[in-house]
Amino acid sequence: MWTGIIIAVAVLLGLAAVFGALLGFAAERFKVEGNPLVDQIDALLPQTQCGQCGFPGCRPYAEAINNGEAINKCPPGGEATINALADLLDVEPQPLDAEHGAAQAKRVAVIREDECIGCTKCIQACPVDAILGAAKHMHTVIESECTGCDLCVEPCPVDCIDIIVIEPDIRSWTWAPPVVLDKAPNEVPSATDARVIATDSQAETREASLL
Amino acid sequence: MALVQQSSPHAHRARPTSRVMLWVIIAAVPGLLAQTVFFGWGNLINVVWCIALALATEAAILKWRSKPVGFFLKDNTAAVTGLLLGLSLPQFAPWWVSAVAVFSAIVVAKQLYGGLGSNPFNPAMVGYALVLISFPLAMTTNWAAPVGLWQDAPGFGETLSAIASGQQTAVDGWTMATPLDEYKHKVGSHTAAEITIHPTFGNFVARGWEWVNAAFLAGGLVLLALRIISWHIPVGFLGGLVAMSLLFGTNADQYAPLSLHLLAGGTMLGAFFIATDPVSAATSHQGKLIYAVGIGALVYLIRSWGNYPDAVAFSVLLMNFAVPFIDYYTPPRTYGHHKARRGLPTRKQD
Amino acid sequence: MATKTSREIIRDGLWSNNPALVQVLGLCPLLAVTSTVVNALGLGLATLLVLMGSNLAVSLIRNFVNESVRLPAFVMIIASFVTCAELLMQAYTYELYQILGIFIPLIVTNCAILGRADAFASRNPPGLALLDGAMMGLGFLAVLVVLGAMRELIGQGTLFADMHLLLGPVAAEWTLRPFADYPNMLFMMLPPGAFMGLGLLIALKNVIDSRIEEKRKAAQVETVSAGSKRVRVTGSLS
Amino acid sequence: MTQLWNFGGGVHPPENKSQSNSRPIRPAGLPAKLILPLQQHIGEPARCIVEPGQKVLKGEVIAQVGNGMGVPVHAPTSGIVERISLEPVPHPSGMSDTCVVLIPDGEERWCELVPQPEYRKLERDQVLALIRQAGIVGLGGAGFPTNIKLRPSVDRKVDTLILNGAECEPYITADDMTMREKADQVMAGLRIMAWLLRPARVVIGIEENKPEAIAALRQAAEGSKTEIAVIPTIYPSGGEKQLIQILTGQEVPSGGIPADIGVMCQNIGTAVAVADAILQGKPLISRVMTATGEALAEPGNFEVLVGTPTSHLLTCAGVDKQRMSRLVLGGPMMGYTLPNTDIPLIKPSNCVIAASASELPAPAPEQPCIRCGQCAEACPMELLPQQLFWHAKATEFEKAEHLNLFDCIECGACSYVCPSSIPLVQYYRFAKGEIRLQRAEQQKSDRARVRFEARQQRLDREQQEKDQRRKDRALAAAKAQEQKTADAQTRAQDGTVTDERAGKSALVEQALARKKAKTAAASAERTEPSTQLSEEAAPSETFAPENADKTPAAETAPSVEELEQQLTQAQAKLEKMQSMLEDARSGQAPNVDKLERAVDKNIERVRRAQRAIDDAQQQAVPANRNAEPALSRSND
Amino acid sequence: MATMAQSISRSAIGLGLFAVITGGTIALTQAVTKERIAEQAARAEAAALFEIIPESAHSNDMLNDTISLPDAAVLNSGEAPSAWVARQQSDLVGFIIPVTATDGYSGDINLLVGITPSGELLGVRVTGHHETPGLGDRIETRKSDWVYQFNGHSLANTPGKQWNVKKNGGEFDQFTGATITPRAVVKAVHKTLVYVRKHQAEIRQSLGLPVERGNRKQRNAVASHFSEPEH
Amino acid sequence: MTEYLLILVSTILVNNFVLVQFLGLCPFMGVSGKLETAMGMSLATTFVLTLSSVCSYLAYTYLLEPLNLAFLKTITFILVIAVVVQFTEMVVRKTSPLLYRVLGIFLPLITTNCAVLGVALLNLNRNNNFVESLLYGFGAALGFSLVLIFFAAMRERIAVSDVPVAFRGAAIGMVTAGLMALAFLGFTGLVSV
Ligand SMILES: Cc1cc2nc3c(=O)[nH]c(=O)nc-3n(C[C@H](O)[C@H](O)[C@H](O)COP(=O)(O)O)c2cc1C
Ligand SMILES: Cc1cc2nc3c(=O)[nH]c(=O)nc-3n(C[C@H](O)[C@H](O)[C@H](O)COP(=O)(O)O)c2cc1C
Ligand SMILES: Cc1cc2nc3c(=O)[nH]c(=O)nc-3n(C[C@H](O)[C@H](O)[C@H](O)COP(=O)(O)O)c2cc1C
Ligand SMILES: Cc1cc2nc3c(=O)[nH]c(=O)nc-3n(C[C@H](O)[C@H](O)[C@H](O)CO)c2cc1C
Ligand code: SF4
Ligand code: SF4
Ligand code: SF4
Ligand code: SF4
Ligand code: FES
Repeated sequence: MWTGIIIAVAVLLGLAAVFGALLGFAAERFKVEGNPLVDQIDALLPQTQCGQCGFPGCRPYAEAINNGEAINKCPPGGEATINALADLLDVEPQPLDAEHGAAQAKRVAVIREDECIGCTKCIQACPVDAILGAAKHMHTVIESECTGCDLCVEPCPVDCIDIIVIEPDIRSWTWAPPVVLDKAPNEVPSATDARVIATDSQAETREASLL
Repeated sequence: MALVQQSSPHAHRARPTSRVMLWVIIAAVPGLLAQTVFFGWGNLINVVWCIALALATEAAILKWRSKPVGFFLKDNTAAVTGLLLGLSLPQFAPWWVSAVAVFSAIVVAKQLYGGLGSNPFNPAMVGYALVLISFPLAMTTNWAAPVGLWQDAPGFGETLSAIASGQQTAVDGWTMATPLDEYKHKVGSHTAAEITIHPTFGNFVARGWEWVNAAFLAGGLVLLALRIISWHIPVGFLGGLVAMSLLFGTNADQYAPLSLHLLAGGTMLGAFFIATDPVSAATSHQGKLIYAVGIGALVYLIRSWGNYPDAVAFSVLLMNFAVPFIDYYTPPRTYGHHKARRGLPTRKQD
Repeated sequence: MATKTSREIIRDGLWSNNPALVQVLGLCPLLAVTSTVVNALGLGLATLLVLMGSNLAVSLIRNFVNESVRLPAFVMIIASFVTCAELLMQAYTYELYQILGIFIPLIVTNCAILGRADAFASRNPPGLALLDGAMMGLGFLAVLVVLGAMRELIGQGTLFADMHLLLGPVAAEWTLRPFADYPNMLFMMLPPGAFMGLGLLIALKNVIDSRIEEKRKAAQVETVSAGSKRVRVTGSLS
Repeated sequence: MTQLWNFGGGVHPPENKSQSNSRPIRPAGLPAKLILPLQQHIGEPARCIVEPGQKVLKGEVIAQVGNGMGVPVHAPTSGIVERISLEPVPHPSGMSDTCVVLIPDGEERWCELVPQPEYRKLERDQVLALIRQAGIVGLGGAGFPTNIKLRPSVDRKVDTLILNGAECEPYITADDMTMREKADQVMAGLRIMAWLLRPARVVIGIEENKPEAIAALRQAAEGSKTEIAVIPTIYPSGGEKQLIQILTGQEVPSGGIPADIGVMCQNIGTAVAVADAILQGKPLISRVMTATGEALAEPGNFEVLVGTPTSHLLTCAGVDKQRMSRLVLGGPMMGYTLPNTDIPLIKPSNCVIAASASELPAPAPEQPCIRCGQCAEACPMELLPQQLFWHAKATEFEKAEHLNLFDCIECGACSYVCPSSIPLVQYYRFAKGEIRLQRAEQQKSDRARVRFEARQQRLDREQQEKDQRRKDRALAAAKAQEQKTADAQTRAQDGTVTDERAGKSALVEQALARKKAKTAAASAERTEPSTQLSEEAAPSETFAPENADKTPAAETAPSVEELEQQLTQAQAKLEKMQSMLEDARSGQAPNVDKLERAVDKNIERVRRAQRAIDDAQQQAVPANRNAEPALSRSND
Repeated sequence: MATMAQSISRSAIGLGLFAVITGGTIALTQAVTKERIAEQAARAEAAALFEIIPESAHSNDMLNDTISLPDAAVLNSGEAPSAWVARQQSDLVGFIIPVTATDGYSGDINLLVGITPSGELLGVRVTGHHETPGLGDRIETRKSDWVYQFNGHSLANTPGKQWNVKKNGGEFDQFTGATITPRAVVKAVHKTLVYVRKHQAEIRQSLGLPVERGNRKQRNAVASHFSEPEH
Repeated sequence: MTEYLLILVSTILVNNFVLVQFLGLCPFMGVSGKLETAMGMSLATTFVLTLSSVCSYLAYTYLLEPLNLAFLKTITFILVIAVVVQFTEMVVRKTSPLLYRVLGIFLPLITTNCAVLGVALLNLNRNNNFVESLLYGFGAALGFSLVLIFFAAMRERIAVSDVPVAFRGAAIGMVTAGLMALAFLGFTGLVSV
């Protein structure tokens, strides 16, 4: 009986030692560092740099996600970003974490120029250098570069910065998706939904001043 | 006065889904009639029972999912599913076999996936396959013998009570092995001549079955003419079957002859009514051909070497399974492109 | 990782992180051997024992393994437990062992076990690890048995048939036949029935969870305040 | 006989053309006012060059080309500019855009016109400039500036010029009637375009359901090399890409334009407009439009001034308001509904359908797609409409794009045949819009990332430099200190022992003074003294979030602390403002009043913050969170 | 390179250590349970045999009392099949032959056929098959009593034509819906009986019986063929 | 030759590892959310499964059997598999980042894929020789890949359907797998092995 056991142990020991050595060799020989995933995650974040996620900027959050942080903490990105991240990381999308703020419409900062005292505080606060101006001179926001992060609002001593929602105009307008009537009647979204322009499924009618 | 606001187009061709489905039902009538003429009342009773049950089940499940019941019932698709089950189940299948089939077709195969349009598998065939493997006894012994071979032919009332009695097997003498079954079990040990002595083969190909198949073929041609189905699927299906048959030889002592493959069992019903189920079939022309040829080949394969004498249900399900994949790789070539873009969009990598 | 309380471990294993219903792991034995209660119970018990043993062992040695051989080491521990279980079953419930076939040795690759070893036992003290193993094992066992009962009942119209294979002659008479004259629904005994049965169980759990969640929501008022976790990325006020 | 090819797909909707093509083209006359949108074309809006109250002549330019691609807008009649304002314009969104509103004076006084019947003697570029000055855009659909289209880039030679007389949409007969009645003008315009492009082949494609137009054009084209190709009646044979395929067998590459394969396609109406512009010098101020539909007593074609309100045209055609349930601008396949009849008709508008409820009934509600493939059969672009639909509906835009969503020409053939009456085209439009938005956002966020990283680098660099400077200075100071200590020591050694203590305190005092001076000097580098603190704190804070927020404890921490922090911040702000104000006052700076206002505001803010703290302290600890919104409101 | 060597040795030793512990555990368990397992396996194997010839009906160690059969290809039961012999004291009770029916509905059906020395069936059992559950599986005793009807039949009391299912004009019941499976079993059993009659002489010889009844010399069983079945 | 072909047909279709034999289900359910990943997983599994089938065969035939250590087979096989997997992962990671992106992340999952150990054990049960072991492993992997890829494509479609909430995710996946298994029952009897 004991010889059997000893043979068994010896064989297994031999195998294990060989395999262990192999793995030890490989661990050393094929060592790699770095992770390209962070870049991919970062590319999906909106780069608003607003810190609402609880991280100082998008990249730190990207790194945190790579280390297992939840993906639902970026309000500016909203659902679209969460879905994109979920897709990339192959996890279930979660609803936006309300503790970090709610998803908002696209916004920009506007400086009320006659009130601006030229203190340059906002310039220092803007993470993307979207504010132009020199000391003691009126400042302006470059609208196309502003991410709407509202970090400049707080530091302004005279509160002359407004964050305004970008209203769609005729040139930025896009079609809304049709409304589908396959829910029970009480679940049908109301036809007065602002995004609904016209649908085939629900002939929405508008008052018209005829002639 | 208010003006209607709507996105284009403002004109629509008037052939709604419900009408399409109605046409499918109408086109199946010749086949049903032929079945009734050649195999008695069984199919008719089954069809009525299955349709009623299908509608009731669909209504119940829609209610449970809090969907508008009337709106969806009116599309007639549940009726088509019930109809096709009724047409394909054995004539003397006990009522509960049909019920299980209808229930699994409507609930499991259709509504669990979101109802009309979303089901990846053909509901009727799911129901059929499920009862076939669940109740092999009831599903293999209840085929009616063709009219003329009945000893003591059952009338409508007797058929109805046989079905309603719920017995797993019908009265001996009313039933008979189907030609495919018979051939399958004797081929190899018997010669073709010996096999076809059996009365189920009749004088031509397969007594009764040949006419039923012809009737379904006729109905299918109507659907083709109405452009409710496109030619790719029936042609692919039958083409695949014929090609396999020619490939493996026409020696009737070894393999069932082509005529039997084409005119017995559910071949025509399958080719024109079942494989063509638009929801679970492939999308593009090329995809449809691949899908249908696959079904035809599998039918031959399983009929010749597998355990199941008629393989339409399994073949259809197997190819349904491949459909999403086929669809990814057979998009049509779009105007202005050199070749079709196959597969998935590659993720943008920067 | 914050250590979990035993309460959480119990709840996790049995319900909220159930290996079969939530993690959807260990599916092969789960589906393959659940055609009857007795098979399910047999494999479930074996898995439970192995899980407890391996969790305990891994937790004990958790500070001594080096990274490159971690996985093989864990796997070896599990494999040794499994082999012991296999040998014991062969010795004491031979018929059952034959029915369960290769799924006994395949406990080794039950992802749930290695998963627990790696995710929990290797980071927690032995006591908790043992508890976790027990709870995960019980959760798995429970699903196995429920699925087994469901399939046995629908598939062949019996419950607790052939229990003597596991529990000895006393159990030979335990078979229940709730329906007289039941036409066996073979589908349930075959692979498709296994998949669908589990699908049904998972859906059932979802339904229950959402009910509980609704109740909880109704009882609880919203306390998070939007945006409370913001961090400044630039500048500061002074 | 011209060789014809087929294109895939296509549908045969009922034509409904006889209602409007049985009457000759009638003038629609002068409406009470004309509304002229500044943008009636693809490109940038034109720049308005008139003022309210200004009198303008017929044909006078009232808006010049803006800074992008575009064409001018002309006054369609003489009159007075009433206002320049946002008015609803013909657009699927039903939104408003800037328009010039013109009140006609009824005199119809033309400005001076310069006909160029001898255009062949001019440079090509001159002729193109005339076309542009005449405000001509494509009248067949998109409204693309014709002069740009007629000047293909050097590497693309146009071999085939196609005149699109297909008019495949039901109801519309504007081109049909134009061809019948103005065949000579059509040919004249075609000749001008042919002269500009020098194509090897000139074809006019006309659907076979317009025999009169075919006859008229055949007659007018007698003797020229122009081919009159009679093409089968199938929608959308008039689509540029389809027509090109029918007439040449070639396909316009995806994402490209017809010029890429040496083809150009122009509309009948465009040809007439070109002829008028060159031969008579008339700008594009009116066009032929079809007014049809069951709600009209006398449907037909009208010569309509650009900017005419729809109501005017409808009145001309004898509208029965009660019967009208839907007003479509364009054809029933591609047109869009108008919300009211005030909306003006513009250059690319070719048809108004005042439909009764039975004529264009509301479709059944959308049902699920049954993948029947009818749509794919109908699609002239050979797309997979149902797949596009599934992806668009599921907002899987990447996949929709992969299946060539952007090749869809929105012809509506798929929706037309769909048995489940799915508004497919709307889904595609939605998806296209979203994709464009996403692209724009992606671009913007990429830019933001670059800017953010650049800023971080800059800050780091500055910080390093500053650190370096400080180190240098510290080093220097230390050296000096050493020197001093050494000096002091030597002095102490030299001096009396009683002096030692005094010497030491003197040293300390000196050091303090130096430090003060240094701080002052450093802050002088910046605009204001206290900035330095924040500046120096910034980098460390940038990556170390306020620890109170990071630790779990912060979640439960009483918000009184936060409030206090807010208060100190507000106080700090206030102090700073006050000091700035004093500075400004002493310096007689111009922004004194601004600063006064700011100081007042900050005093108020401090008070509010104080109040909020008091409130918060009174309440129980859990309630503190609720105080927070009040505070953030106080920031307004 | 030092790290490499270190890494190698560390891993090797670490894994080796585990190997010793785990290997030891397994080997120990195996050593402890070995005998019981062998016994269990043997008993399981024997269960079917004992159903045909119960333990009360014989006294020898039937499992180890086997004879090899001549020319057994007809039985399709493996390369060198051997039959188990049951004896009560010195009387020969019967022997059990493993047989395979190849023409089942799907795949082979493995049978054990027990025969008395006089060629009468002691019993038939199915040990393995792939027939359709619910249809063909009624050849199992767990599912139906069908196989018991063979008991007592012999070539003598059942003429050749009767060795078929009733449907084909034979003696034996088929079951509803499945004729192929029972026919295959009946055929195989019949074939076995025919085989035994044909090879009577050899079998008697290897049983240690005189070709002419009389010589009852005991012979040691040929036990070596029996091997533990793979699981 | 036909014999080998039959092994392939049998393992790919008739006795499909996933749908009929219940092996490798965890990755089958877990990595089938996206077609792209499913393809990566298939490649990785095919490689490992074939390799470890052969390696285990060799280890058993030339080590365990001669030494009469059959009872060590489970632990030996799993050790072989773990090492093959881990070694492959390390090598791929280092040498081909591209390949690693496609397969790398799936490799660790394969250790706990029952199919891999299952193949090793079934090779013994079936007394497969070397070539048969190779083919058996390869066929099993092909069968696994086939259903995994089809299943992934199907799940992408299901993901956009209006599935009742309780069934979203794993539950409907199970039902679908069940229906697929139902379809695969059609192959029974095709090859009697
Ligand atoms: C966005 C856009 C860009 C275009 N760019 C050019 C161009 O560069 N050169 C050109 O000759 N035509 C150009 N075209 C005109 C098209 O080739 C086409 O003739 C015109 O859009 C009329 O098409 P439709 O009415 O069928 O939509 C452009 C059209 C669009 C919509
Ligand atoms: C579906 C579809 C149908 C069209 N039908 C016509 C038509 O019947 N007649 C026409 O002149 N243009 C039609 N167009 C517009 C042409 O594609 C093309 O833009 C026009 O002929 C170019 O000429 P233009 O630049 O002079 O407008 C259609 C466009 C689409 C997308
Ligand atoms: C799915 C299926 C499974 C079957 N399984 C069996 C079986 O296990 N055994 C059998 O004898 N016949 C089986 N059959 C064959 C049929 O029941 C066949 O009709 C019958 O055996 C012929 O018998 P008959 O001569 O009594 O009609 C099966 C048939 C089907 C369709
Ligand atoms: C040509 C055609 C064939 C059909 N075939 C089937 C079928 O085989 N099985 C079925 O359940 N429904 C069939 N239907 C009905 C319908 O498509 C089916 O119920 C959907 O699969 C339900 O989502 C068919 C419909 C059409 C138009
Ligand atoms: S919340 Fe979003 S946008 Fe703001 S910093 Fe975090 S990741 Fe960037
Ligand atoms: S201007 Fe203000 S809102 Fe805009 S990006 Fe800069 S800090 Fe953010
Ligand atoms: S026509 Fe409509 S129902 Fe048919 S496939 Fe296209 S979108 Fe679906
Ligand atoms: S609208 Fe687009 S998808 Fe539909 S038929 Fe026209 S081109 Fe095809
Ligand atoms: S249990 Fe088989 S792969 Fe997980």
